[in-house]
Amino acid sequence: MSDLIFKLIFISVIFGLSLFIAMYSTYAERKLAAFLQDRLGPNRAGPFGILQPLADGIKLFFKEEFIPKASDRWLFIMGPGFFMITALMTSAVIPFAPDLPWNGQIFSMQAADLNVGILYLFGVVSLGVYGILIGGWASNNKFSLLGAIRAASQNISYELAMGLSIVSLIMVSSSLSLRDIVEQQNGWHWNVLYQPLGFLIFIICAFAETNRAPFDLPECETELVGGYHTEFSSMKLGFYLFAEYINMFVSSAVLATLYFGGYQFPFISSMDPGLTKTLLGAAVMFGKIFFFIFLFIWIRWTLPRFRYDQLMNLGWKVLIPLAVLNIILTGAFILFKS
Amino acid sequence: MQNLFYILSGLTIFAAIMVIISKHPIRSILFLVFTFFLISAHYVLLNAQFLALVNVVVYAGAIMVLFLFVVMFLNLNQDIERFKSWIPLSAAAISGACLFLVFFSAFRTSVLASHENTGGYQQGLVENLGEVLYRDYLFPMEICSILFLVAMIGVVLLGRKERVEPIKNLVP
Amino acid sequence: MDATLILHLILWPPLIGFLINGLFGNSIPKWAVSIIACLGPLTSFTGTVLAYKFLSGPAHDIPLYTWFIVEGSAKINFGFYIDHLAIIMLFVVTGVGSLIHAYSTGYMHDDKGYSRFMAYMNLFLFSMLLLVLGSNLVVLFAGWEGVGLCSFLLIGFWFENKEYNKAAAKAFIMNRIGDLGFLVAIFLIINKFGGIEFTSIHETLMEEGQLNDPQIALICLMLFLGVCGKSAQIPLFTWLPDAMAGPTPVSALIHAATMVTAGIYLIARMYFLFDYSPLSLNVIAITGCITALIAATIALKQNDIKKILAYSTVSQLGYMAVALGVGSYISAVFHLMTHAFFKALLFLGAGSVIHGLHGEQDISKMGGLKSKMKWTYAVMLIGTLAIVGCPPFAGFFSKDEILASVYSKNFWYFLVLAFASVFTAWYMFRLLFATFHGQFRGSEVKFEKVHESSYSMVIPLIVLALFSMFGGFAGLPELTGGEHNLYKFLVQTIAQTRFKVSHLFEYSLWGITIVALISIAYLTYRKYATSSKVVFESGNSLVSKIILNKFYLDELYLILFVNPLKKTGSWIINQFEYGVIDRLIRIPDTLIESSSIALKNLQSGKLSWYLLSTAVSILLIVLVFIYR
Amino acid sequence: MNTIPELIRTVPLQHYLVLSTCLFFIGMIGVLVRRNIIIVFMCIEIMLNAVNLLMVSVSAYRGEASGQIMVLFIMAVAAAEVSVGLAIIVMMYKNLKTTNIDLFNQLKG
Repeated sequence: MSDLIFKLIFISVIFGLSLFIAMYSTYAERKLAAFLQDRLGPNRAGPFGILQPLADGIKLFFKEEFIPKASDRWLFIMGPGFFMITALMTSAVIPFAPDLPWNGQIFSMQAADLNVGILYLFGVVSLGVYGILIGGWASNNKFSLLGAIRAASQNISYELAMGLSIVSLIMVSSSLSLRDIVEQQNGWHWNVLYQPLGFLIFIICAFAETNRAPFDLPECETELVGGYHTEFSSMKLGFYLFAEYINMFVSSAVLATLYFGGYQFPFISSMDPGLTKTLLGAAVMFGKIFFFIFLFIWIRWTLPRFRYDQLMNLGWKVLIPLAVLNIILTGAFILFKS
Repeated sequence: MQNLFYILSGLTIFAAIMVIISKHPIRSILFLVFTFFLISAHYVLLNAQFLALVNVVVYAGAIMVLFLFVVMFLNLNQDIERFKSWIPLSAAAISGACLFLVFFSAFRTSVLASHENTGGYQQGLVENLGEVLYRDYLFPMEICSILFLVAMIGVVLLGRKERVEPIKNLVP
Repeated sequence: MDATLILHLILWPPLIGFLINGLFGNSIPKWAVSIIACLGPLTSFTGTVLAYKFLSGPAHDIPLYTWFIVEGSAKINFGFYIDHLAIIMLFVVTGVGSLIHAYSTGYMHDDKGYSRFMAYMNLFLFSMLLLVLGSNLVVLFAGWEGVGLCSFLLIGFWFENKEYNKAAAKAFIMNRIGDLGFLVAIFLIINKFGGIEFTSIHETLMEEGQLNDPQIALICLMLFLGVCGKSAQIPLFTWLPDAMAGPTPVSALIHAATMVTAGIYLIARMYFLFDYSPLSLNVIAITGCITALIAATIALKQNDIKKILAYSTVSQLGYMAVALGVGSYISAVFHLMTHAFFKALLFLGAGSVIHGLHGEQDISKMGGLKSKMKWTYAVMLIGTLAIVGCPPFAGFFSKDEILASVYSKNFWYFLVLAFASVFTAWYMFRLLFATFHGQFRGSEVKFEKVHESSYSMVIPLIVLALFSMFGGFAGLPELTGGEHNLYKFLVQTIAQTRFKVSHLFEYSLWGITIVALISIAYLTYRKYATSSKVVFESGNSLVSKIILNKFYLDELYLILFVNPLKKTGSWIINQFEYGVIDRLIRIPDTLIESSSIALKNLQSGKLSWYLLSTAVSILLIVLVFIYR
Repeated sequence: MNTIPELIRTVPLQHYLVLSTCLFFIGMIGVLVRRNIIIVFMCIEIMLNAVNLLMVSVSAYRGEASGQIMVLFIMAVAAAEVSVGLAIIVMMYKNLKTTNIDLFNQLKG
């Protein structure tokens, strides 16, 4: 029973943490953008503008709730909700820290240790399209629909390359469970060292999946007004924007888990299991996550946007063949080694 | 555990019925996605976790997105289901119901072999499946890849917009 | 020489000519058609001469192959038989046939169906040869039907004219009636004798034959029914005058010289059978008498030059039938031969007249043609003298022989025939004088256009005239001290005893003949060698009306047979055909139609319908499996 | 995860059979009744999934993996089928400007 209670507590903690990190990602984004563009950024709400995300949230809450007349009401509401849910669901399979022994019980720092965890990740990511499509279509607006379709085709295209890059990773790890994958990377055996090409493909795909620059075509203001969320306002718009940051956080976590050893750090194997090890592991994990979030933001404010055909060409003509090549090379290597 | 099964079953049937009685194609699609989720849940209950996720990825993540795409592209907002006459409808319903009754009664009275489940409950795991797949079903697996290739070429040909210019006689 | 080789030489050339002309006649030039067409009969004639020269001794039986087998009784050969009777017939058929072919090349030259005509003529000749040479009744019957077919084709040669088609159909149907009798006779013969070859019948008859056997009598009467049809005897003769619708060479070849004599030939061929049935012989004789008299009577009043000759032919065939009926077969064959010569001559002469007058056939519109058509006049004169029996022309000897033989058997037959020959003399002189003497009764313009025919027509006429003059010397009577060569020749085949008449009768017959001829010639000359048209118009008396309307025979047939048959037919077609058979046939028709409409609706092209039917069929299959 | 076998002990296989039959016939009636070809197509997917469910349940109850492999193949074929079928539907829509199944009446000789 205590097991179940702990699971509930842990899930709420992860939930809150995701929201919190996402919230402050917006702040970080703006601050970093300001830094990169040599300006101040938010600095009014609280010291260094640290309460700015809260203020934004309150503002969104109190804005006028607007549902276009010709839209499909239920789907219009469902779209952002669905998007939010899929964004939050992903973190369920990510191990954030080593196991914690407490009172003779072992508590897993993972919401669910699925033996097909990677597939779960993949499945949830592929569902992310629905939120965008439903929302864009339900708005009954040409620009929204175009944005939604762009987003959907972009997501589907890059899912393929992503899946193929994960296949080569699975070949190395010979397990689908994220926990196993993390455990295998102890010491310096990070997967990025064995799968550099796979990592490159994966991270590009992660940028595309989260609709971050330089792949933020679905919401490209110059072409499509506001993309699929043109018609959305108030907290529904907030959901869309917020879910993106959650996605960014989850992507960073997945990247860290799959390629950078997760909570593993050097000399961790020499430590006894205990609270210290768990906390230290969690700290390492979040450090890696923050690094990737920083990378996301850094790239956003550094690189220009792709053209749509360039994006499709990159996905279909560069990344997929490269991923296939990677699979072949990995397979050959495994065969050679055995 | 039993109740979970019955709740899931009831939901599944409800969602499936909603698929066929929804007026709007988009609603049908969404209910169908829901149905697939529920079926995936059944798979999880049956300890077929790999298939459950593959079901989500393939059906919900790929096939239904395609449906959604097509419906959105074709912009099928208008209701095309003009009610014609009772005859084909009732004929369809009656024949379907008859067939259902036949099957239902057949299954209800069928005597199934007792559970000689000797292989443990691990057959749904990826390792197990992969072993069987690549040991016993290698050839169908390869055929599947050819099927995909053919389907891909077919779709590309179907979806191509412009007609190929007839090859001009290059030799003067 | 080998008999088989000669047979092939005789039989096949006309068929080859027919095939070439029939298949390619339109694409080869006319002169080639003429040559091919004439080569056939000429080759056959050569073969006949060879056969006469080299085939000595008794008959030659040449079975080529087994045609078919009647289960349990008879094997029927496709076989041929050359004997003395056949050789005489061959001479007549190929000789006269060759001459008429040559004549046709001139007569029909400008017709658009020339090659078709020559092909038909060749086919006819082939059929006739098959008839003459056949070694059994079945091959003979094949030829018999072949000549019937060609007769039909040639009578209806100008098929654009509906009347001609009707005449052709009439001839064909009349012949069918006779052929039915012939067929029944063949079946009866197979049944009775177990064989169909002439020789085998003869042998069987010699061994087991009984006089007055009713079965034999029946066979003979059935055969005679066939003969009536083919040789135009009294119940079935009406087709022959109508058959004059065909081109004149056809009338000459088919309806005077060859085909119509086929019946006479058949009886002469089967004489041994008829000898066993005196009853049927009597029937033949009586029929012949009536035919001869009636046809001659009708001929008295006819104005159409070809019709007169046609009735005269019927009359002469009656003579032959009487000769057969009194058992004087060789006399019949003799008359057959001379008649072929002079009748062909007369027809061809008439054709020449018609040709010269551009299609005019009515003698009441002719007259005075002597000056314009000298050759034609000469040959027609010879022909007329021959047919009326003026000594020493061919007809005199044969007719005299028939009269004498009939007199020796039955006086009444003789009397009828004598009357008939008086009538013959009358209508023949009438024809001659009305055509060639006196003044032309048509317009001047027409007279100007009258011309003599071309050489290709005149030369055959002259040859036939020579035959008509001297053909009779083949059978000189005993009285003259000459030899009856034909009798000596034929008696090897036809075992027949020569009749005996007193010399006094012979002399008186000759005398009466000459006196009668001169007086009739004088009377007719006075009556018809004038320029008046009136004499040709029919009188109003009952007798002349009856004669003019051919004793109302056609009308009688119409009432007795044709109309009842037509009524029955129309009743059947209206009541039975439309009422019963059509409805019966419509039942499957409507069934198929409705079911195909239903089936057609199955394939409506509607996807939903296809899906529904799939579901229903699965349901049915499952039910079948459950409740099996 | 350890509770899963308990389900197999408490729920008889017949119930799964009935469930999948129900799903199958819901799909079938949809195919027969609906006129929108996209919905018809989706109903076919329901039927396929019903069969999949049946296979997985039997496979689980009998402790044999072949049934699940079959399901994998069915999914592969379904994916190919859907891609081709949807392409055909799109082309037909371009030509006929409708997705009403009753107006697709060219399938006849």
